Amino acid sequence: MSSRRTRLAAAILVAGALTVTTACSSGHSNGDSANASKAPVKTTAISVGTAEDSKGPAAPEPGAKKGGTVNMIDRDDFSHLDPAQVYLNYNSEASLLFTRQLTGYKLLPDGSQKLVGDLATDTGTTTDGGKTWKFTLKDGVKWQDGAPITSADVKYSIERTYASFIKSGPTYVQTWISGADYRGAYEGPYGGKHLDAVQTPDDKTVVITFQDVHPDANFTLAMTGYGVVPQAHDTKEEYDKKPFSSGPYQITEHVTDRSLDLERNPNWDPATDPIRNAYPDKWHMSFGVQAQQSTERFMADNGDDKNTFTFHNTVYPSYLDQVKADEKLKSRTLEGLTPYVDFYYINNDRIKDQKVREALVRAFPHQQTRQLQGGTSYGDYATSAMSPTVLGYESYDPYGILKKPQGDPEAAKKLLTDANAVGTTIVYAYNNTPLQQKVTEAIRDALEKAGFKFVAKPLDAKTYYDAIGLVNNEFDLYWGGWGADWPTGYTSIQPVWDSRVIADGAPNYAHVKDPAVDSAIDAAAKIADPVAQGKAWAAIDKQLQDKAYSIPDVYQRSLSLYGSGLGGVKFDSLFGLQYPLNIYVK
Amino acid sequence: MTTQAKPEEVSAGSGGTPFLSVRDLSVRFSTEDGVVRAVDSLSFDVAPGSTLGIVGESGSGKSVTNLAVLGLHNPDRTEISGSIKLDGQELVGASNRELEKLRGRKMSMIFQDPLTALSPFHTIGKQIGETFRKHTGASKKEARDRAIEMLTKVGIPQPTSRVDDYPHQFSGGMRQRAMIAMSLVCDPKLVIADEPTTALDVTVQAQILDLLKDLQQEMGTAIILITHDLGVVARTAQDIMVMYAGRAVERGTVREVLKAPQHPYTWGLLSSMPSLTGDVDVPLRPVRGTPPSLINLPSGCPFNPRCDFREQVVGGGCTTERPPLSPATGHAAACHLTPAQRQDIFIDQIKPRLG
Amino acid sequence: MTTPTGATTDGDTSRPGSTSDLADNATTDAPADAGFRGLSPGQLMWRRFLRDRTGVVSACVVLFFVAVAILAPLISMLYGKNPETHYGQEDVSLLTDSGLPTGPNGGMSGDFWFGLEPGLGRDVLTLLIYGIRTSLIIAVATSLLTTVIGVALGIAAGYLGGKTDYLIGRVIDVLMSFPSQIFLIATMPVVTGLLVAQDENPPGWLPFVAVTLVLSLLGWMGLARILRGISLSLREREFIEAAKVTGASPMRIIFKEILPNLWTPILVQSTLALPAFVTAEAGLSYLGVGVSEPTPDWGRMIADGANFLRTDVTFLLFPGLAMVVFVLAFNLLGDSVRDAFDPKTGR
Amino acid sequence: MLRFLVRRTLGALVILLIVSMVTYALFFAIPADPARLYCGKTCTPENLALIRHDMGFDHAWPVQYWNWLSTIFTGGTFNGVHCGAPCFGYSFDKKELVGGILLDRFPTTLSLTVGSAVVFLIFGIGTGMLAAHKQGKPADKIASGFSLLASSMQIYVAGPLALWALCYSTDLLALPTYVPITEDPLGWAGGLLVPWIVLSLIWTANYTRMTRSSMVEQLSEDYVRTARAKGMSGTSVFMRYAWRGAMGTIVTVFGIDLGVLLGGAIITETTFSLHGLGELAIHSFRDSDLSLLVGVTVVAATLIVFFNIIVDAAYALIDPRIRLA
Repeated sequence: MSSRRTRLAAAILVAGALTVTTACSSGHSNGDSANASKAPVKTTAISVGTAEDSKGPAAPEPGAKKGGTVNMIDRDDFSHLDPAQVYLNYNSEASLLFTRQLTGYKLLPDGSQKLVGDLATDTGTTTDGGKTWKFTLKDGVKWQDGAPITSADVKYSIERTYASFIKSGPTYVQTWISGADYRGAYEGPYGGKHLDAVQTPDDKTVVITFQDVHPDANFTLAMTGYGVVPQAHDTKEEYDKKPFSSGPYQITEHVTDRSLDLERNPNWDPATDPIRNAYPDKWHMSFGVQAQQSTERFMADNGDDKNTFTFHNTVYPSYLDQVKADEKLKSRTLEGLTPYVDFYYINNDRIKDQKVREALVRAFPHQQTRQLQGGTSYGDYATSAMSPTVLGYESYDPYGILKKPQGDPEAAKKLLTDANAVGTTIVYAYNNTPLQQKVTEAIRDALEKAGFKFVAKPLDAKTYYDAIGLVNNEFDLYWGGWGADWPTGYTSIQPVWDSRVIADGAPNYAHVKDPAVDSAIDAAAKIADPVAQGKAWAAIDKQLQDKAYSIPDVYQRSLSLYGSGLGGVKFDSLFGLQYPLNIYVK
Repeated sequence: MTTQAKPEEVSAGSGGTPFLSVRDLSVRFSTEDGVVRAVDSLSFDVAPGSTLGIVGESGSGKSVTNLAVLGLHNPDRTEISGSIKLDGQELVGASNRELEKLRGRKMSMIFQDPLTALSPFHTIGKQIGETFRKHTGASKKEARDRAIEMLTKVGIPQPTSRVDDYPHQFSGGMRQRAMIAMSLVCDPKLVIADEPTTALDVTVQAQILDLLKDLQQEMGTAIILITHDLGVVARTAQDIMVMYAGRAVERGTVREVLKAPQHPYTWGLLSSMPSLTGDVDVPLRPVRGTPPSLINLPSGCPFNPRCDFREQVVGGGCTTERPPLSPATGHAAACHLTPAQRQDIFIDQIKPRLG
Repeated sequence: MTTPTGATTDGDTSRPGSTSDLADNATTDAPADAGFRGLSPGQLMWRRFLRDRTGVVSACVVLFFVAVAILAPLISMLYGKNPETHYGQEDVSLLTDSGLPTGPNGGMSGDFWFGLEPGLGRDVLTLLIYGIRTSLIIAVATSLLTTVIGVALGIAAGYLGGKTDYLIGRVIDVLMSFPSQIFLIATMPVVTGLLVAQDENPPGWLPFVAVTLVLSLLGWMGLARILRGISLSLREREFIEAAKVTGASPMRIIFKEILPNLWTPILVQSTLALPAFVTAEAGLSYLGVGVSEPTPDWGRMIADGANFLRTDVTFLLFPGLAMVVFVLAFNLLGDSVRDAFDPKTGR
Repeated sequence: MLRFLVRRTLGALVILLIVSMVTYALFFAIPADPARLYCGKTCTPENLALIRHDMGFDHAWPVQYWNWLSTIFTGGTFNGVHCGAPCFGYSFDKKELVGGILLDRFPTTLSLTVGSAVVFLIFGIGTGMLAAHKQGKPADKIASGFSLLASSMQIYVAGPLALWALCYSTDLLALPTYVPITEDPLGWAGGLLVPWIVLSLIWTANYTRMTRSSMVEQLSEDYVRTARAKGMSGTSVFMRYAWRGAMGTIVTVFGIDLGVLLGGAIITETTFSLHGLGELAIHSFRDSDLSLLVGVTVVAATLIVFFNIIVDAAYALIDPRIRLA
């Protein structure tokens, strides 16, 4: 066991080094642009912690003190608070304050993340390559009413994810236990039936058995979606509005779309928690603040806004230059790479000629579209399907995107001429928003220069994902983003490029049907050795790029501000958001 | 009881000094299109208790004259010269405040269409009483009593309840009665009635005219009756002034003018009017042509473009010289035809048509 | 009467009495008209209009805008720029990394007189010039369409009366009870969907037609109500009775007897409605549901400009001021046309 | 009066039925699947079907409409939340009862409207009367010129310009926000000051123009001349006669405007980032939140219809010629 973890850690070091290298080259490539950020691109690495790492309390933030109220402003209210319903990064980040899982990520001072045991004493053990996982709960973990969190609670929480009212959370564990039609196999705990695959030999031990091997299941279980819910306080649908706390804070009031207030949970024991510092006494979160307003408020830094941060609101694009130029704001600016990769998916059902796809990749105006969306702060030019934040990432740029981010119409035209495909019509579908209309114009310009015939098809914002999600859609090119659910290659590659998941609404928007890729995915998922697994995913990524199945656009970045009265505000590269657990009032 | 309309000195008349005396009155409007000479050197008198009928087509200046008397013209756009004396007091150039005191008390007006001339938002009683309160300082109660008294006087049935009605609840005739009540509420010595019966049924017309006459006799009011209907004048007035293009073209007593009209325009007016006793086979003859522009009056006699007898004028002065109203007193006309020619033409050509 | 951008012709149709003053000129003793006896009403109107200095100046401004719209390609050729080229993206020195013009005042320079649009770096002046086309085409088309609908239904209701009148009256009641802004927004995708199937390529005319249809949908009621009132009173007039007695068909009566009497209110109302449609069209674009890229559009330029308020007000200033001048000139023109037709109202 | 109210209320209900039905029809005419929006990242067909069922989207729209309608009277339970009659449905997007959301948003729109209405009514009518009184004089020309200019400004031009002039470039006034008046009256007024100024400017201009033109029209009425012929003083003629006549028009237009404004001004609220009914309307539309969209629309339509009835009743009080029946 321990040897496996060491190897993983080593692999991650390698990966980290690589990401830093690429990030530098990417920064250099747009150095000629007038105001390009000269700051070195910070990327982070993932590691898996030991039982020792999983012991509380969390590493203190230097200079931090307890007390005070921290404010949070954001555009949207959390769409879900019931852990089983939480999937979005934004909801997960907030849930850190009141929801605990078996495992979790510890943010290290250098910005890297370490998977550690949260409720569990370590990150879980498996003896059969990842089919059966065993977790032991820590002593002293309690609910907000003081009752101990037991293995039965963990089992109940997993069972609960099968219930019919849970519709928006992750489904990995359920399908791994019960197969794709997991709802047919088990209806949830409310009828009194239980799930045999989750065993609780005693109050402290949970044993989960999957149908197949899943070596990175301990990452999966760190998702908020598998956070604990107490049977005694389960209000089913209503639980989504006011969950029962297992973390350092509990909810006092929640007015939908307006505010969420948290106060200390007296029954949370810092000694059990390696992840969470809990410096402020209270949190006051307000919603409905647009990015433009929040940027303005952070820049002004008046009154209560001094003690305010934001999970999700980034600097409004039209203020980017001003924020970057302002020395006073520098100390309150957070910048980092998120786990999200933007793609312009090529519909491989329609564009079957690899040369035409290559021409698309070469012609694509990365620099122009990025400039429209905020420039260097929007992201780094991407050349792969995996983000640099994912374990195993390797830089690979077969089409010279980094050298010519503005597109290479001559090269593209040559490819088209060779393929006898000059004038090929490209139907580009886009989300009909003012910004995307402009992005479309930039793409039109570039593709037409390369010799394509460009047809833009505006889609209503509401129908966008429906329309591009149809397997038999009539578009050739469309934008989509993807972020890994946990930082290994599996969720970075499999949901998007595996031909067997192609379905209406499924994320394989490019409709890649490559048996070689499919079998490589299967093989990679079963590799227990993390270094080897990482290499295998990177190899698949290269396969995808060599065939030019889609156009990677950018690895998204985030640039955000916070108030001057706060300390310990950090960037959480796992979710690409501001990280609440080290925040204190100065 | 005759009222003489004379240009220069006021004839004695039986009533002594005239109550209203207008001398050389000119009214000019400046409009975007030019200066409109609505009334041009007009002179006439109205003796107390008498009735003067002013007759003419639309735009002949009859209404404007009377608005000028009341001072209701828009002072920004109107230029008035000459003299208007009411009971010896000069009104031209009088302040608005002085005019306000006179209007409704010494002189008042009855308008053509009582439906639009009465405020739809106030009760009949309020509108009558308001005038009374303004000029006498009476209390609300007194004003109401006075309104009821006046309504009784003009023959409105159940005046005590109808006093609280709104104009739209009255019939056309009753509205005009109420209007008359309103104009007479302060016992004015001069009432100007501007086509008071035009908007009414013929039967109601007669009632209203009789009412006016009765009240005049009772209260000794002088009346200026503006109309285009010579029948109405014949029935009500003692004197007539025929106006054309802002000037008097003929004046005299009713008898004089109707029996022996001297001006071609008056002939035209008479010919265009049906007569009960006339021969139905004789076609009515409207005055041909249209009234002239008051901005660019035809040179000479303003009526010359429409006049059938222009050629008969010796020397052809019609297009060059504007004829004065002569003689200075008594029955007078403004025409270049000699009195003898006028008489011949009337007797030979016009009279047969009138029946 | 919604907020100024909202529903199309503003609701002054609901004001009582506004119809009556159109008809009763003849009976008043208006000395001003005396000078014009013998001229046709059209000549009268024209002469009165020419004497209205404000009206003539605003007409010139409107004509200027129209001329610019028509001559847009020529102007653009002489000026050497066009609204399609992404100048800022072709020459990287013009825009910063995040797409703002590098020059001061929105990148105003000898090359780009009104500056550059942030992002794509197009030329603001030519965008504005071509934007007039968009505004005018849609506003004029909408005015024409609402006039046709308003005239047809207004006369039908007023002249036919009875059930037709009742039905049209209730339809107008219902439409006037709709919260117009939300309905304009909600009907846009529906109309677009009806015009073009999902899998078809949207033709260039689509946004124009869609916006015109949507604006017309809620824009005809005012005129219809006014015309209904007038036709209702005309129906009782002698000359209509006379025509009926002589056996004229209803169609003939409507076209030969009623319609000629309605030209004045129709012309006045449409002139007043036009600027309202200009602003309504821009309002839709401002909310992001109107005419889309790459067609230049003022409402969208204003919305874009509002995003950069703290950075640079220039992007808002040009389209904003152009819009105000344009609408002001149209409003003044509308007032003058009304006054020329109907001097009694007096301004 | 009672008969009038009963008749008009019944008429209003019919209109509201039609408005809500058209909203439903429109919503389903838009080719979007609202269930998909709530389905999230792992949208399996099973989840989608479950969501459709929960939201009631598995029925044809007339059935859904009927369900919505009957729920108003019977109440219902959504997602475990009980909703007593009158129940206007449940927002699946916000996971709250529509009635509650509307009540929560209404004060913002109300404050925005009432605050500016007070200003524009007083100043608009005042300036308009002044202009009518001084017709043709310099005061009239200045007032008319200003109002013509201001009424040619659009909220989406004047609003951002005001934000720039008053907030961004000078920091004179606070950026628009809504604070309940009960919590902080000063903050309430301060937060709404900029929108009030802009709305008041534009609407004052409209009311100045309207007041002036109807006063001028009234002053040329025969009965005004009669009043002068009776010797009434200029002031009394102006106020008691002309103003009395113009009042009907102004009350009518104001009532209609108020109904429309209270229903939520989308562009205003968007421009100033205020979370009132207008902003709720556009967001419920963008989020495909049907029950909320119908809720906002019906509330807005109700306000319009309600104020129409009020206007007609008020008009009858002002003008005795009008009879209510």
